Amino acid sequence: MLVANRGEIALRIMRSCREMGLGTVAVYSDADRTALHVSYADEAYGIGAAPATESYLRGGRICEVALCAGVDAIHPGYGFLAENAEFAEACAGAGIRFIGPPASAMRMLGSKTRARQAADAVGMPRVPGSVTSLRDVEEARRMAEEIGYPVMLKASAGGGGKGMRAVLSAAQMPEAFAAAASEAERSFGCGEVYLERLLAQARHIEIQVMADEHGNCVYLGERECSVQRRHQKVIEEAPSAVVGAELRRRMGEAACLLALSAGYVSAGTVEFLVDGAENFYFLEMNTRLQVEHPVTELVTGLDLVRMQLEIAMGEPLVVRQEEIALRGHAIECRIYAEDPENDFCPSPGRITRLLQPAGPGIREDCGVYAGWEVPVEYDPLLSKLVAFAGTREAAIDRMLRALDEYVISGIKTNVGLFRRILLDPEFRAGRIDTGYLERLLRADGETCGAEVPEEVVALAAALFVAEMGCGASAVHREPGKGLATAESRWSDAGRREGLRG
Amino acid sequence: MLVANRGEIALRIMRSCREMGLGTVAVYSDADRTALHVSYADEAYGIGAAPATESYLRGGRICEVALCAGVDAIHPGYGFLAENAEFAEACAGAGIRFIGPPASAMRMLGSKTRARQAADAVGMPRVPGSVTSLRDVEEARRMAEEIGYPVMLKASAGGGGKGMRAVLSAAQMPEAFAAAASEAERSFGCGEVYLERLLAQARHIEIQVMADEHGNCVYLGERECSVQRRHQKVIEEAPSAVVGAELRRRMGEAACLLALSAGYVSAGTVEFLVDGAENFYFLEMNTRLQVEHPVTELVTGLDLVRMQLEIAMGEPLVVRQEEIALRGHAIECRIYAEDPENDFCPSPGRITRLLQPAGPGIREDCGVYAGWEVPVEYDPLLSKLVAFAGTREAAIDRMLRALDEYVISGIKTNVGLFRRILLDPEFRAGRIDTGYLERLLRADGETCGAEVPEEVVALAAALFVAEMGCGASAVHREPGKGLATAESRWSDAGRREGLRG
Amino acid sequence: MTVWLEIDGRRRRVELPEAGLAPSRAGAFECFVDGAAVVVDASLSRAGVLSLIVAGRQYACVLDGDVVLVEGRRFPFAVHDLRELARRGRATGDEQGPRAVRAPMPGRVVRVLVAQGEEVAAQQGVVVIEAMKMQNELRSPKAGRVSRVAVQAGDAVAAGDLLALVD
Amino acid sequence: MTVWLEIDGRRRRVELPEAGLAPSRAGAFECFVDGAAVVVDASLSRAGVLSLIVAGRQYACVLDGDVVLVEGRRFPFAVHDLRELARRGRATGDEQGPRAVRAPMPGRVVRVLVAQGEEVAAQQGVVVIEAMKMQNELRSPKAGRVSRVAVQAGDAVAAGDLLALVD
Repeated sequence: MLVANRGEIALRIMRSCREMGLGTVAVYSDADRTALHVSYADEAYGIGAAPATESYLRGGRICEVALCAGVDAIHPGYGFLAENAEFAEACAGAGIRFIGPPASAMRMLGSKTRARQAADAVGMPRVPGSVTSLRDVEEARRMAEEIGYPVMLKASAGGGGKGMRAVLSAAQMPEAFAAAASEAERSFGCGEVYLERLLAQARHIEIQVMADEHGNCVYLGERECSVQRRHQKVIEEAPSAVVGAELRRRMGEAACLLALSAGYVSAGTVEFLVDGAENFYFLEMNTRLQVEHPVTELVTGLDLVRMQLEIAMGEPLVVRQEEIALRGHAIECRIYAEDPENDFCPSPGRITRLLQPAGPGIREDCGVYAGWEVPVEYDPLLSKLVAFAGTREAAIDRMLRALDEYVISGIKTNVGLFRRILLDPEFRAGRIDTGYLERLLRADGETCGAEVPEEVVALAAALFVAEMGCGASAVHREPGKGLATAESRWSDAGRREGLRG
Repeated sequence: MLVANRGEIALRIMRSCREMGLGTVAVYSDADRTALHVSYADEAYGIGAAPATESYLRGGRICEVALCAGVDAIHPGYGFLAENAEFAEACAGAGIRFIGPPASAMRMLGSKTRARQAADAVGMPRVPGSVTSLRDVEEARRMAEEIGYPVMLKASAGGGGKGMRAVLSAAQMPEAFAAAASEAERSFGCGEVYLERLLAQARHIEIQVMADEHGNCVYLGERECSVQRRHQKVIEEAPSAVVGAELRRRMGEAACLLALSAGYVSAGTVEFLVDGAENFYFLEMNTRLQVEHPVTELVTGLDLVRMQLEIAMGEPLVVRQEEIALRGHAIECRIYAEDPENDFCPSPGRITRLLQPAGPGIREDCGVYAGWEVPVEYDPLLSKLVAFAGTREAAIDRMLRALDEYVISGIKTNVGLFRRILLDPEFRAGRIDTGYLERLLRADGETCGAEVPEEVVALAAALFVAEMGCGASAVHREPGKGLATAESRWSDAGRREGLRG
Repeated sequence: MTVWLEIDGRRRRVELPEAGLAPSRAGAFECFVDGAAVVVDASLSRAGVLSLIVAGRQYACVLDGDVVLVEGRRFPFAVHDLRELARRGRATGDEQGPRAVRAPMPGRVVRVLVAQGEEVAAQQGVVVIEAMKMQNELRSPKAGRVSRVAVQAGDAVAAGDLLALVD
Repeated sequence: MTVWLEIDGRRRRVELPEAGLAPSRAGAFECFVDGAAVVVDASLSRAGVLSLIVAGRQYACVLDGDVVLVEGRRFPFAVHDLRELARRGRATGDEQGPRAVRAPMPGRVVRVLVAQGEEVAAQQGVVVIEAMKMQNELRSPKAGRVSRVAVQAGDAVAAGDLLALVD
């Protein structure tokens, strides 16, 4: 089994492979030779320079490696080549199984515009907007006038919030169109965009489906993904606080119908917007394993990667729809290397210390380690922290406890942001929609935290300066020599520690 | 909330306290000032010298600390004061809630001999043997003749395998009686022992019960604990491979009946021996939270510590018996600081490196960290590693995967032993009884592991010598200088690293 | 020994015992923060991880570069000697002068949004940088005139590189 | 540079390039194990954690004192120079002499099972030590006569302390 990915998801997939007794092959770019996914694999092959276009996006090179290593299958993870139908075909052509849907289903559902046509064909409600890509900004303007502003421009290929722009008025259209198209081109190698009405106050709720090669398709409940920033999911939950059994059944059955209509196989996610009146509107389908799949695993008790692999071996689904029961509540926080105090600017660099949470109800899918230098070339996702408990409230409190335990030094992370969200009364009441997080951030609230007496902070800092500076602390005992020396020695210690990790 | 314990269980309890918004107070001996449970607490108080008799067993001192810190309740964890009725009474006398059963129930069920009388009173089958403590070795011999050898001597107080001796013939009785009595005296401050028939080929299966103050009592399924060495549990599972719904109901209802007859409150465990014909025999009741409670938490989705705390606040049980459903399979490995290649001799010392497993289905309740010096004074339990998956086979394979990820350097551990057990066909087939592990160890099998070419081992060792020795590796570049220098430098690096952790 | 610190904009003087935190030392000792006595039981469990107990209250502290984390809250701090403080005192007079826009992280310049000589408002976008697949607009720290544009689209930049100067 | 090792009772000579594992070095290099060439891509991700790739196969290696863990298996090793090997050669002649029973860990002596002058069989119990709440019987490494008993019940012992000598 070759895993054509990196970071936490490569590790996640290899873990299930190991448990099933399948040998694992890693591929890595020059920036990733010391990455965790490489040292986890049975075999490992370099595939090129650090930029993804010269390594993880090189489908041809990866197929060559797969053939040379004699693997049976390739798992693409998410991102990179996961929704690239040409790559799936190249694998098939080389006699290697691609873990995912057939290229035909990927073409039909992976393109956002064609997926919207497919949704229309099975009578699934969708957000009003174009069902084909827009030729130019003129067509975009015309279509927007027709359905009414505000509208959302979206990349026809890809996902993950790339190539999306909200357009509130006709005046914003030219710039937004250019930006969305160029970001789509850069991210997916395809600059086509379409548009749809921007639904305010709606929730982003998605259905996980799993289909085998024998025509069986089940839905594994929903995920609530409304907490987003710049159209990127930040927190995901299962189940949603507002989805009852009946709505779940309706959405689930619609999702399965769409998947079956496209001859879909393997794991897939059908994304919906849901309004306050329990109406749901098809958004798009992600034809791959999703970043946030762990929350579904925790409430269903299933291993989605194992199911994908079993399906790829031709086995029928291990569960029938009526056997799938949801239990408890799971929340996932995406820990990113970014600086919430500096407009979420990416913060690559060396992790000097990593104290990770554990204990009851905590799962962490982490792709980094203390001493690892987070490269600048890739997505800044460091880790997915997931809390599971009997109720939503207990899961939130458990996640807060785990976040308190989490220390990542050397780089900036968004850990503090989660604390703020999880303590927010609106979030705790389940009153969230896709605009929730941007509103919270604009509110410019206080970062909460325990009260710490000022003299304790001063003492802690002084003791670190004294103790970390030099083993014998000889210099510090002579106040006459001045503390600049102490400071620089202390910096040295920090650097040494970073190197030793 | 004061936690009158140390190590992983103190941390486990404080985690649930934090999640419930309860402040935590740690107590620590001189050996534990830098222990994890101290730095996790909101408040911390030293209670004496390293030996448990001068710290963690000093109930009076702990009550004083509790009063001084103004806590509402004390959680005793397991071991130490957990089954000490006098301590429970002292807490009550001081107006502090003891998290556990009332002293009266503890006296009735915590003493093994009185518990056997209670079992007889509710008509619960038990292993033949004495229902009172033995006055002397003469009475022991007489009783043993009556029920027939082999017999098992057991401490009337306490648990955890302490003060137990198998006696195969009358000739062994004097030495075994003295050893059991002295170990019981040392471990529990009470040298009384009783005896019962030693059942061969039986399984140790226990029922978790939970009772509130309103007369409700539920059973949370069973745990299979047959994998034991020297009467100490090594691996626990839930559910048992041989317990079906009907046997579970029978054992569960019997356990609840016993608990209710004693006015039991809080978490408790009723231990049984189960023979091949699905007959079960009462062994004893543990009137506390059990080491292996996490496997029950994973298959039931409940938080047993939270339930204990809610019960102590006077709340009724959150679940009714019919709502308790078991899902999947959980296995726990008790990671000990002991050397399996040297007769499981304890291996205290400094942990120089700790690489911990994580990812899907893995929970770790760990009480140590890299840099921590495992003290010689206490139980050598470092961590409880728990794997959860849909089936027993998948859980075993998941645990094997997690054990492969686990690296503990600086001290010896029993991690390799678990690999051997989990790969053993007998264990995988579920054919285990309380004699299983001793048989496996006598079989003197090969430690399994991946084949590693000899030249790779040589290369790895040589590269460590070259790279860890000195930053610039100047010395190594001059073969004339000899490698003794290299070796000592490398040792220095190891020591430095140990100190830096 | 005495350590001079600046935390949250306030200067602090902390007097510690000469002996340091020997691993073998047990129990509490006396320190002075700005002259006021504090009895603390301090223990360094690992390099950069400190447990302080003051009047029974336990504080877990972690060192992260020039920040100390106490109970999960971040407190940036600086160590000073008196000469440096004096230098800083002089330096504050210059804050009305030119201000630099620097790259906060390594990345690639996607667009330059201003031209040399252009007037800009405070917080107006100056340069867009892409790093880790995200575009980030870097803004002018003050209103003024762009006296220099140091990069152009496509340039690779390292953290701290000068992008533009605003007078 | 050349490193002489002893692993699993076998002596090994490993020749490494002079340059060492610079973090910036990419790709594979050639080494010699007992004169045979091996092409290896080696990378030290952290102190004591090494990833080796030989012919595509990846080996995760961790250093634990005088043991190297490769793929979870433990390989004790020793570093030698030729002089030490020579010394060891001479020392082997003494192995028929007195053998010590030493405490493998710190603890307390519970019982002494033999008296000075007593004849013991190989693997016969000599001293019982309690540590971490467990009793452990320490056995004679050989058949012979107890020439010395160095402890008595109740004594505290440190790891490596002499308990008894068997001639």
